[in-house]
Amino acid sequence: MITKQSLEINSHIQIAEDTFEVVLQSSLSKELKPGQFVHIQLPGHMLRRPVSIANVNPEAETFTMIFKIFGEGTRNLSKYQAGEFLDVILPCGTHYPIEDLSLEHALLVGGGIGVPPLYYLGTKLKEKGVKVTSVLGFQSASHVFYEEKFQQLGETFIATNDGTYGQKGFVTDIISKLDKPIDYYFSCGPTPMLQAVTSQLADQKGYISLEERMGCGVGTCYACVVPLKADPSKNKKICKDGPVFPANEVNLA
Amino acid sequence: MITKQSLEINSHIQIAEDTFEVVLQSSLSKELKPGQFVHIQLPGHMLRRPVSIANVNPEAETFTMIFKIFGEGTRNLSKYQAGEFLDVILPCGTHYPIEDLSLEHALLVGGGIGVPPLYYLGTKLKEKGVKVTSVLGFQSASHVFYEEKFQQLGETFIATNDGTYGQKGFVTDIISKLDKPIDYYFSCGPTPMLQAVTSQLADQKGYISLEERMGCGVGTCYACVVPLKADPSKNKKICKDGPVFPANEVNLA
Amino acid sequence: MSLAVTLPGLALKNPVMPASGCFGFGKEYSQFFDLNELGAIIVKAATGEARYGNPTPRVAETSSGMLNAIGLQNPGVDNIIADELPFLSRFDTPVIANIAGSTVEEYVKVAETLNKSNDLSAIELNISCPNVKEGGVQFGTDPELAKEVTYKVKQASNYPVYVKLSPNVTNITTMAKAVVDAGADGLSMINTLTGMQINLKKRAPIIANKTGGLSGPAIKPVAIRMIYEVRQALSDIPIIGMGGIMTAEDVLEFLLAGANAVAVGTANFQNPHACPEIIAELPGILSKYGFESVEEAIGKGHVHG
Amino acid sequence: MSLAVTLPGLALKNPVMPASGCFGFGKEYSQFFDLNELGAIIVKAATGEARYGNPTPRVAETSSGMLNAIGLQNPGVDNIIADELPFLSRFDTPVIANIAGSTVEEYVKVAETLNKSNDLSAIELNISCPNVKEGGVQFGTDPELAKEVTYKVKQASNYPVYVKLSPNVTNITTMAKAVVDAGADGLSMINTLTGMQINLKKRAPIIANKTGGLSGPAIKPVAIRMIYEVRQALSDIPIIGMGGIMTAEDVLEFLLAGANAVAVGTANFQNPHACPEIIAELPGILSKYGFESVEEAIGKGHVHG
Ligand SMILES: Cc1cc2nc3c(=O)[nH]c(=O)nc-3n(C[C@H](O)[C@H](O)[C@H](O)COP(=O)(O)OP(=O)(O)OC[C@H]3O[C@@H](n4cnc5c(N)ncnc54)[C@H](O)[C@@H]3O)c2cc1C
Ligand SMILES: Cc1cc2nc3c(=O)[nH]c(=O)nc-3n(C[C@H](O)[C@H](O)[C@H](O)COP(=O)(O)OP(=O)(O)OC[C@H]3O[C@@H](n4cnc5c(N)ncnc54)[C@H](O)[C@@H]3O)c2cc1C
Ligand SMILES: Cc1cc2nc3c(=O)[nH]c(=O)nc-3n(C[C@H](O)[C@H](O)[C@H](O)COP(=O)(O)O)c2cc1C
Ligand SMILES: Cc1cc2nc3c(=O)[nH]c(=O)nc-3n(C[C@H](O)[C@H](O)[C@H](O)COP(=O)(O)O)c2cc1C
Ligand code: FES
Ligand code: FES
Repeated sequence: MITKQSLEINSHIQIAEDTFEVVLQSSLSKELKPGQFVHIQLPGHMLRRPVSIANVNPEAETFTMIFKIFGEGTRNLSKYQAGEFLDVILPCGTHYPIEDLSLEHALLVGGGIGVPPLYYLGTKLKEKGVKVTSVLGFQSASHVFYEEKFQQLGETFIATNDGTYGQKGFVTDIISKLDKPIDYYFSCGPTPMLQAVTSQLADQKGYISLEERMGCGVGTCYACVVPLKADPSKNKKICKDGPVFPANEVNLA
Repeated sequence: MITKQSLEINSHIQIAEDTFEVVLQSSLSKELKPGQFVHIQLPGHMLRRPVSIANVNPEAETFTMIFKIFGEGTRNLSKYQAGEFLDVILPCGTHYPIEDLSLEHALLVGGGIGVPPLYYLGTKLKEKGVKVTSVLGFQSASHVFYEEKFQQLGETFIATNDGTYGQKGFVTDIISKLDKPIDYYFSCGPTPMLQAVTSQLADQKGYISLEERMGCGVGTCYACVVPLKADPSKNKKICKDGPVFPANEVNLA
Repeated sequence: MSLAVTLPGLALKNPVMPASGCFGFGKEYSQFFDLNELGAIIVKAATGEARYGNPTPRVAETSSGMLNAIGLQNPGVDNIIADELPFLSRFDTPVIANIAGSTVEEYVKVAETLNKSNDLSAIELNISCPNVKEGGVQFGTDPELAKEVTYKVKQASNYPVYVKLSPNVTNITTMAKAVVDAGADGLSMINTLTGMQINLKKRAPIIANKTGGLSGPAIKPVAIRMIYEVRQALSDIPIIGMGGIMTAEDVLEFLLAGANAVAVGTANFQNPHACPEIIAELPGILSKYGFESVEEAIGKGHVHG
Repeated sequence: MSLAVTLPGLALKNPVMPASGCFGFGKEYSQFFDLNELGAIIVKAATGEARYGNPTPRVAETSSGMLNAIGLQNPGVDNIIADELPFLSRFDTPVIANIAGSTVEEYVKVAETLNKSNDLSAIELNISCPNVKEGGVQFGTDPELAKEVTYKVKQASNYPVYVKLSPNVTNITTMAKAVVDAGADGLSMINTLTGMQINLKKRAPIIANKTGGLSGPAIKPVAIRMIYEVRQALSDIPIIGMGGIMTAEDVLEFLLAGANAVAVGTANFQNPHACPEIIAELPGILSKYGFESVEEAIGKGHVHG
């Protein structure tokens, strides 16, 4: 059940340019599913900040999140240290419904801060024996993180916008050269990337995870909606009905 | 000259109920005079907080201030620790003009958070060879501070509102029993106390130090005025023309 | 220490209720605490038909506040009666419907339709929603229109009608008097101040609707001033006060200004436990400042002269 | 990177100036930095005779803001010309006088008297001071009165006249159009929002005047919205924007909304170096967001449709 907890920071380290990995202690850790997010209160900020769950350690009762400094809130978050506490609402939102899918080979497509939730998803897929191929996009070499960890899950390709690492260009450039038969793709990243990926993979089944500015984060305020493809006069709440949606359900335009 | 400095806290200790003594390192310390105050910025607060200078150590280039938790700003200030920094405007305001006075015996009358500036004044008077008698009022025993330090300056009488320490009652109850010939009195404390003291000592010469809610603290905003006795249609700025005024100059009513 | 307050149609066990639009229809926050703890619940605005609302982004953060331009998204009054209100009827907490519309006819239709529900105690007539293109805000800024819609809704409704005032007016007392003349049972104030924030990177307003409603502690001084002014002019009208309440001290400040009860909006987003925590702290705060009941504090911040 | 902006009567080396009432007549802050760094200086309001102002307390702190009710304390226009303005004439920084009054005649008299000074570049006509009982605010909320006082001051003054608008109105564009029709050379916006804070212990408003003007970051979204709206309606009128500016990013936000220059008020109290620090950071912020000059950014936050 969704709860507000004060969580101790077990570790807080920088893993790439402007990018931090935070491990939090929570009794709810084992209930957290890939694709879900937590909603974090930061002193001096009116609204909470949504951050995805990047991994879970059920034995230690910890979970990991990875964030990049974007504005004042994430800058504030970057200054925390191990031993300090964060006020967090969790778990928020829906998850990638992998338990219900018949899957042999999954393609993970992540861009920037969309990469973290896919890592947790990948570990769960691997546990299930699913073959995982990952295509990850970053701004430049200094922003790349978790490459080795993804490689432990399966074949991993990196693209950087400026070509300072991996392939120069976008994740779609890599995907177009992949000719592996996949059952489902799972994608998370900036909306332009999701638009490109969903149209590139239009005849594949897949799930995407969306971002939108949020108020409550729990489904009461209607801040975070996305129109439905079938009927754009209807919409769903990203914080509650999402952030994970079947790729063909929502209208990204 | 008035300046904004970022000052390191050398020590920060609690000395009585809700009451803290803070020693700050500043190159300007030796220029600070008794009666002057500093104007402190606290994160999350729009306006600075004025606090009097309670002592100076010119060799160490430090000065002391003493404050009591009153609202959110002083509560925030109470949480600082040695080694942290405070953003301070200093020195602010006028001082007790003891260099210009012919003085043999001075009476110090302080109430609550009006006591601190009188301590620094007392040390300066003693340096000059002036005899010092102090009458200090506090809420109750647990709020009393600096009694021994004042005793080292001269005879010291304590009143508490509830009689839990010293004499029960107000500073004026003690003053009425003093029959020492004094040249000048110097008083600082809540306005009702200053009203009582100035009327009780109406035929004595004296200086009082006033408090008012401040904006700028440097004389630009006209927030902190006090009307003049001679012509209540005129006023002076407490932050710049004060906080120290000749007792008969300003209208406390 | 009695927290109880009685207002037209509302016997409140305490004066604290979530504000409209900041609590949905209660389901989500019922996961966090027992809704029986609340004085009342004001639900999200209802319009005649389902509304999609505005494009996103719909919210932005400001200093001590937020902007929103949800645009009255709601499933429509019929669905609200059928699907949302029954859930709330299981709690021993009065429910106030918030009604909105683009035309007087729509307001009246919503009010009439709500008569069918047995799950309500009062209606909050939202004439002040700044985030819908047609209608909404004009009703809240023109005393004659405000009078007309209040009068007609009052005629149509079986429930006491609290009219929710917009702060975006030159003279709040004129607006208050207009709706009270037209029969309002009470006032609800304030709605949001119209504001804007510009995204420097995108060189465009952050909110897709361009302007949004400013709420949160930033606007509290405006809310307190307006309630104080209206209470000076209208000594008996019940007022539900809101705008930036975060703590039990804030509640007391609203009571002193003249509010009879209060609503908590934006604070819920920051802390889903905001309402029950404020309610739990209220008795201590009241007695700290020398009051023995909520009723005793109402209007006590007024000085004369 | 050019920070220069040219407005009627004002060739500014940069667009940042302290706001009226938040910088006195410059002397105190000249201890902190060289006033030559400023784009211009707007001094404290001048009235016909010396004014004592309101009783204290005159200020209170709010969430991300402050309330003030100074009540136009000033030594009177003659003393300002004789004692205050000459000090500022030694700097290579244009000075803008801010004029206030209780009657149209007083405004006109102050404007005429200021013609005698050679130390000025422009006049800011404060029709919006909410803290004086008679006059002041009505001029700022009634378009006809605003028109009249603007017209007469414009006739009387040798200087370009910037009319300072009150945000406490239902329709800011109506007010802007009224004063522009009457000949205003530019607009200055916004003045403070009327607010109140109640002292729980004393059970009375903190500010002795009861209400005060709310300034600081709390009101920035309202300022941005109003400037944006006025810029949409009046594409050419020079606007000096203000309300909650604390950083160079804030300045850029005001420029994007349509301000040609900006004034910094409350921030000076928190940081006496606020203006020069903002000016120093402005070139970096402009280039970070892709602008090569201040002029280029003006109005660029507008989107169509
Ligand atoms: C479901 C979800 C999961 C996310 N997971 C991650 C993650 O794992 N790692 C990570 O680094 N970031 C993640 N984000 C994005 C992250 O929430 C934003 O980068 C962050 O809110 C920016 O806050 P700020 O204070 O730094 O920026 P500011 O621009 O100062 O924030 C101002 C306001 O805008 C909102 N906002 C700004 N950008 C975004 C955005 N992209 N999405 C949502 N709200 C935004 C903020 O929440 C805040 O309310 C996620 C967003 C969502 C919706
Ligand atoms: C010249 C001068 C010297 C002072 N010296 C001392 C001292 O040495 N030790 C000490 O403990 N206190 C001193 N004070 C009082 C101290 O400034 C206030 O207690 C403090 O500002 C309260 O802030 P707060 O945030 O805790 O209270 P809040 O009530 O939350 O403050 C809200 C606002 O009111 C103002 N305010 C509230 N009370 C006062 C007050 N009594 N005087 C001025 N402003 C007030 C605050 O500065 C702030 O702007 C002095 C005040 C002045 C004017
Ligand atoms: C996201 C959001 C949605 C709102 N929706 C409504 C609404 O549907 N009807 C209404 O009358 N007020 C609505 N309001 C206004 C609030 O009910 C309240 O009047 C305002 O936010 C001020 O209170 P606060 O500062 O405590 O939030 C909404 C406010 C917010 C922040
Ligand atoms: C203490 C104080 C005094 C002010 N005095 C005046 C004044 O004399 N004339 C005037 O036009 N505006 C006056 N103002 C309004 C400011 O010039 C400015 O319009 C307003 O504060 C908003 O800007 P800010 O948020 O940067 O402070 C005053 C504001 C403050 C805070
Ligand atoms: S953020 Fe409130 S409904 Fe999604
Ligand atoms: S606090 Fe500004 S003049 Fe004294």
